Amino acid sequence: MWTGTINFNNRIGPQHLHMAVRLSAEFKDPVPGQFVMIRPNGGGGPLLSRPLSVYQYVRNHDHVILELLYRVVGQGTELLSQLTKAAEVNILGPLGRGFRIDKTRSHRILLAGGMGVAPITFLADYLKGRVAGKYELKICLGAKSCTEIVGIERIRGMQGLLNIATDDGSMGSCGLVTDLLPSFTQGCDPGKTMIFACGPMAMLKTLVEQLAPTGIPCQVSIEERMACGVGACLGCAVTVHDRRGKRVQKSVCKDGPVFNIEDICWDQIR
Amino acid sequence: MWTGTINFNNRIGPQHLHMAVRLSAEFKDPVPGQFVMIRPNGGGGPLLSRPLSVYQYVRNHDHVILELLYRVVGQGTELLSQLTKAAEVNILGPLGRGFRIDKTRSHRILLAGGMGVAPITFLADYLKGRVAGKYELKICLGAKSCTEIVGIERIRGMQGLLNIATDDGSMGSCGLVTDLLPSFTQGCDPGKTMIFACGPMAMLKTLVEQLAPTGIPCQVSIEERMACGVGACLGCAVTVHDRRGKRVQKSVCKDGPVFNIEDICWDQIR
Amino acid sequence: MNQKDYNKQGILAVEIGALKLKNPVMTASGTFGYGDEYAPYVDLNRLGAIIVKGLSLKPRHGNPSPRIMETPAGMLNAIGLQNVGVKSFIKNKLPYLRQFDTAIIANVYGETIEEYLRVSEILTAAGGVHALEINVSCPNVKKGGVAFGTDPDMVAEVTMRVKGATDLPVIVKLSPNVTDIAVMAKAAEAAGADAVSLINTITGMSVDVEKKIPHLKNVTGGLSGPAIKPIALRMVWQVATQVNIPVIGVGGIMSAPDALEFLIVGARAIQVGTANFIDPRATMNIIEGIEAYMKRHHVFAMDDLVGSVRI
Amino acid sequence: MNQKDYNKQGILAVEIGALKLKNPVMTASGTFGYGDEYAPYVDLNRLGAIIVKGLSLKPRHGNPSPRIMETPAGMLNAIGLQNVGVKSFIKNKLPYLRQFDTAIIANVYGETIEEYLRVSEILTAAGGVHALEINVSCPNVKKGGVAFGTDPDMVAEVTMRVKGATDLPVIVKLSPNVTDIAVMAKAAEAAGADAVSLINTITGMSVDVEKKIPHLKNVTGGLSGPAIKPIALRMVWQVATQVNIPVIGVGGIMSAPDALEFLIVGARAIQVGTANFIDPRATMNIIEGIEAYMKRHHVFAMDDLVGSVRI
Ligand SMILES: Cc1cc2nc3c(=O)[nH]c(=O)nc-3n(C[C@H](O)[C@H](O)[C@H](O)COP(=O)(O)OP(=O)(O)OC[C@H]3O[C@@H](n4cnc5c(N)ncnc54)[C@H](O)[C@@H]3O)c2cc1C
Ligand SMILES: Cc1cc2nc3c(=O)[nH]c(=O)nc-3n(C[C@H](O)[C@H](O)[C@H](O)COP(=O)(O)OP(=O)(O)OC[C@H]3O[C@@H](n4cnc5c(N)ncnc54)[C@H](O)[C@@H]3O)c2cc1C
Ligand SMILES: Cc1cc2nc3c(=O)[nH]c(=O)nc-3n(C[C@H](O)[C@H](O)[C@H](O)COP(=O)(O)O)c2cc1C
Ligand SMILES: Cc1cc2nc3c(=O)[nH]c(=O)nc-3n(C[C@H](O)[C@H](O)[C@H](O)COP(=O)(O)O)c2cc1C
Ligand code: FES
Ligand code: FES
Repeated sequence: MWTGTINFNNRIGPQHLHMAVRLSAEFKDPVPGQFVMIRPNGGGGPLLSRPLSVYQYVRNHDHVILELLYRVVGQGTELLSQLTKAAEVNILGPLGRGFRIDKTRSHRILLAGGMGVAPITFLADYLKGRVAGKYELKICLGAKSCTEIVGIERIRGMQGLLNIATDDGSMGSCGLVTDLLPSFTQGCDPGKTMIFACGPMAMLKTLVEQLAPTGIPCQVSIEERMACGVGACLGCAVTVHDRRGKRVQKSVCKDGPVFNIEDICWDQIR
Repeated sequence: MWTGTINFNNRIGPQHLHMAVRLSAEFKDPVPGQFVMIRPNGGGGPLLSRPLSVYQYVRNHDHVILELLYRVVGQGTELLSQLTKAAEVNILGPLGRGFRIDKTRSHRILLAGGMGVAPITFLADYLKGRVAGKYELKICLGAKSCTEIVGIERIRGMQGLLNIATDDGSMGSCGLVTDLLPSFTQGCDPGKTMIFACGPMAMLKTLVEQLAPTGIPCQVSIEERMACGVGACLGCAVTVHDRRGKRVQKSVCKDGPVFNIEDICWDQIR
Repeated sequence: MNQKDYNKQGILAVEIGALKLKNPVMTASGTFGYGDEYAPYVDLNRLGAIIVKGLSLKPRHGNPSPRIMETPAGMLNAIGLQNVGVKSFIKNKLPYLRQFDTAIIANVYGETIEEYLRVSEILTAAGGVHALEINVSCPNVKKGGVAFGTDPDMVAEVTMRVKGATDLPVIVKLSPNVTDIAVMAKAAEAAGADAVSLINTITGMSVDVEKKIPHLKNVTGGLSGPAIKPIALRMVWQVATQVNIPVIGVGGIMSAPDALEFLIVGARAIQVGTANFIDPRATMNIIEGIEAYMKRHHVFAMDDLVGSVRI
Repeated sequence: MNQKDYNKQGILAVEIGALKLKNPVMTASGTFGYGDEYAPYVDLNRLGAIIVKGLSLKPRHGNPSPRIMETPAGMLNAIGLQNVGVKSFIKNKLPYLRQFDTAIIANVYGETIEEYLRVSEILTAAGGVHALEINVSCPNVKKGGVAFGTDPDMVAEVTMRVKGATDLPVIVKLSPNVTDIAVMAKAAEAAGADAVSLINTITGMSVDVEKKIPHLKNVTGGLSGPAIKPIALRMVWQVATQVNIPVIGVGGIMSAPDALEFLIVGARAIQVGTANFIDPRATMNIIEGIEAYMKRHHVFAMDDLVGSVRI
């Protein structure tokens, strides 16, 4: 459990904020897909911390800066949004298993719906730093409307990589982010491709259907309500097929949040 | 229920704060001894509002300024202490029955122990405005130590009226505020004198014993845990003798907080 | 409220047996005094019903102070049923309440079945009271209270005898301090209750660790407020699925969404208790919030909302 | 912990029957996994005892998600006793726990009395477990659980039979979803229990009003956290004044003052549950806080603290 200090906590969309937290240098380096449990320091407000993905991360000589991108949806995120510079937050993390990067798969397609942009942007940044010509990277972002396309400043720099879809066509192409996928997967070598996706369950379920016939592997980051974030409460269960095809319970917080898309028992997800 | 805006909320002692709240001009004028129920606006923190006495009150053309003086003793006052300028508070009030001023009693002795200084200062100010030579006013303040003698700037102006006692002798005379009393009551005419007191129960109980043989009337402002502040929950009961000497239950919030010292059944108070 | 007015009412109108209310929002007994305390803040005419503080045959002093203590998201109270007594209520409080176009429900408390009967008879004879709520569940009164509320036979007997003594609709208010509250509800139903209301407070305790004494002079008190809402909601759901008479939901309702949870699991009306202390206008906000929700969801009758949960 | 170490311990040392603990702070079953999850944050050697997640004979999948929901100052859970099964626990989890100088208590769950017996026997035979906590109270498992916990005869029978099958100290963990928890405690005591622990979670419910469905897939869940503390404290006080075996207090303990309330009303030890989720170091802070309090109050033995409330 760490106490961090808010560096900034800026509104960047109708309900969206971008927070930077300064933490002790002892904070471990997170990998893309990992998350933290966060709440305002000092009580009041909800009991439990809230899970938020790492959006950006910078290590300096005597401290680290952790950036988060979040949407206000309820009391927990509302209270976070009210914090101002110098306010303190409690942070547990980095937690969970992030995206696994297979060097032999040189064609990488990143797909983010809604707030999935947070971990996907971190991943894009991370992969870009390691691209060096021989890897191919495509990023697809989707949201309801242009005002909800947030936090893309950093990936905007990645010329030519970024593709946007909005439900109302107010930015990029009109439609769902999953509609963008076929043009990138068409003719690709499933053995050399990996898709990384994060977004609402409906989007992920569409992806399941889209990818089934293609044989392209995909890692998805999923969400579930969490209490502990470390695997102790078993509150965030997801049913997956184990290696022998048996259905077993896994904890999203500890065994995930990133899973192979084909391991998840999608019929169990409401 | 009013929403007020913090004008200032300054630390003035080790645990003491002075808060000014700007309220709608529709807020009714309080009399000394009345109180408000207050809590930070927007939830989080304790469920119930906290009772605080009016310390000062100014009516301007389009708004009023309500001032409070309080000591941080638990979670409720702690959260109030963290509010900064422009923060909002919920206020119910003015509530209760304040001190009753009898024009025929020209000799007035005000006694405050600890945070009793808040209503007693308001009363002093109020009486001073109406003094005009023919009334005599004495104010006695007591606290543990000089650092806890707070909020007296306004009465300091009342030259010669103010007497201070501290438990450790670090300011004024050494001892309890009730020790100051005999020098002011000695030889006074009980029929022309009125004592107004507010402070911890131990102080008020001492007062009961001191005054019993003198026949000097006294009004005391007492404290009890409150939920509603308006007489609806019956949570703040105090046993008093009614006019026929029968023991009846009264609500501190509605029938008080100011009572005649001889009406209260002190044996019922823990 | 007379039938004409009732018919003029909008989508919030609801019937609790013979009791017709303009909306399902009542004030819970003991949290709204005798109505006058909150009149400066609330338009009493807009309430579905006012339930007054529990009335006994003789005036009661209640418990010594301290009587209340705050707890996480809740409060403990051990008022001990302080009240003016039924006769003084009729003389000094009821005339004021009668002015309003709102159902007046008297909460009845007795230490013996005979006392319940007498209070009910006196209230019925007085006129101007629209229903009786029989409190078989006050956990703070040492004699009688708890035993009544935790024994289905006693609940049945009180209900039956009070029904025989009044022609007013009888609501039986149940205690949550039992293994299976549905058993109590069914006992009340079988004995002729027109409705049940639940829950009363849950017995709790709190200790001052510095002084090593209980915060309440009475040692234990009744827990109310948001803390108990999940328990109250579960009990209301259990009872609503097991009885056929109307169920009135109480416990931790602070806002319209809270009230809607109770209505959706099967409560035909709800009571607002502790919330009044925190915001005297809570009932008004809840009434407005329920109406706004119904319109947003295109639900135009309470019957279509009540019990609409999909399990 | 061996006797030598115990004797070296300070003022916090406490005995629960034959079980000797260096301090009265345990982790509550189901809130601390199998110990390893919190090892990065907590020095497991400093805990009085670790109580592991409830174990059944066969592995259990538990309930479908969503399994948890936050409520005011509390949370609902319907994990449904997901666990690896007693055999896998012994093979894969116990060796890790054995390294620590801390009492290991296995929480036992069965759908039948025979299952309780088998699990208890297997754990006893395995070695390295210092006591059994018999969960007769899990409200989320539809078969068995509730019936066991609300029927004193069943509680007595399970206790007696488990006592016959093990030489380990047996703690019976009681359900709060009953009219009189002291009746259950006395049944356990009479049947030979070495201690009772209380309370397990209180059954609650929460509804998504927009979707009109319960937030938990299981419909109801167990309420834990600060919201239930006043209820747990009252029950612990009731039981502690009515039985002679040690009482272990559980329910909403977040801080040292909370823990002290339980000790002062008569709990000989306490368990920390939901608080672990909010701050993994909660147990450490509580241990330090109790010690500081005792020194400040010049209390130098747990025996002088336990039950020191003045009523
Ligand atoms: C591993 C992980 C990473 C996440 N990363 C981000 C992120 O980077 N940015 C971001 O904006 N959000 C992220 N979320 C979602 C975020 O945790 C929830 O929006 C937040 O917990 C809501 O809290 P609240 O109190 O504001 O809302 P609540 O009042 O608790 O709930 C409001 C709504 O949000 C839903 N919700 C609540 N908690 C969760 C949850 N844990 N998972 C999914 N839905 C939930 C509820 O069902 C409800 O519809 C992440 C969730 C997980 C599990
Ligand atoms: C009519 C009235 C006027 C008051 N005016 C002032 C004032 O002007 N300035 C000021 O500093 N304080 C005043 N008080 C006391 C103030 O209300 C309490 O200090 C405050 O409610 C404590 O809240 P908390 O959450 O910080 O502490 P809590 O955690 O609730 O309690 C901390 C300690 O304060 C005591 N306490 C709590 N509530 C009350 C209460 N209502 N009355 C007496 N003791 C209490 C508790 O017993 C405990 O020892 C007044 C009280 C009343 C009834
Ligand atoms: C201060 C107080 C006094 C109460 N007095 C009574 C009473 O006289 N009769 C009764 O049936 N219930 C009484 N109750 C219980 C409430 O009517 C209600 O059932 C309970 O508080 C739960 O609702 P809430 O959480 O909305 O407060 C009282 C509750 C409180 C807090
Ligand atoms: C997520 C979760 C899982 C639990 N699992 C168990 C269990 O397996 N066996 C058991 O006896 N109690 C279980 N409990 C109950 C706790 O041990 C404890 O009795 C209860 O949560 C009250 O304490 P608290 O308020 O400190 O959490 C569980 C509680 C929670 C919150
Ligand atoms: S949140 Fe506790 S196990 Fe995942
Ligand atoms: S605080 Fe409710 S009656 Fe006084």
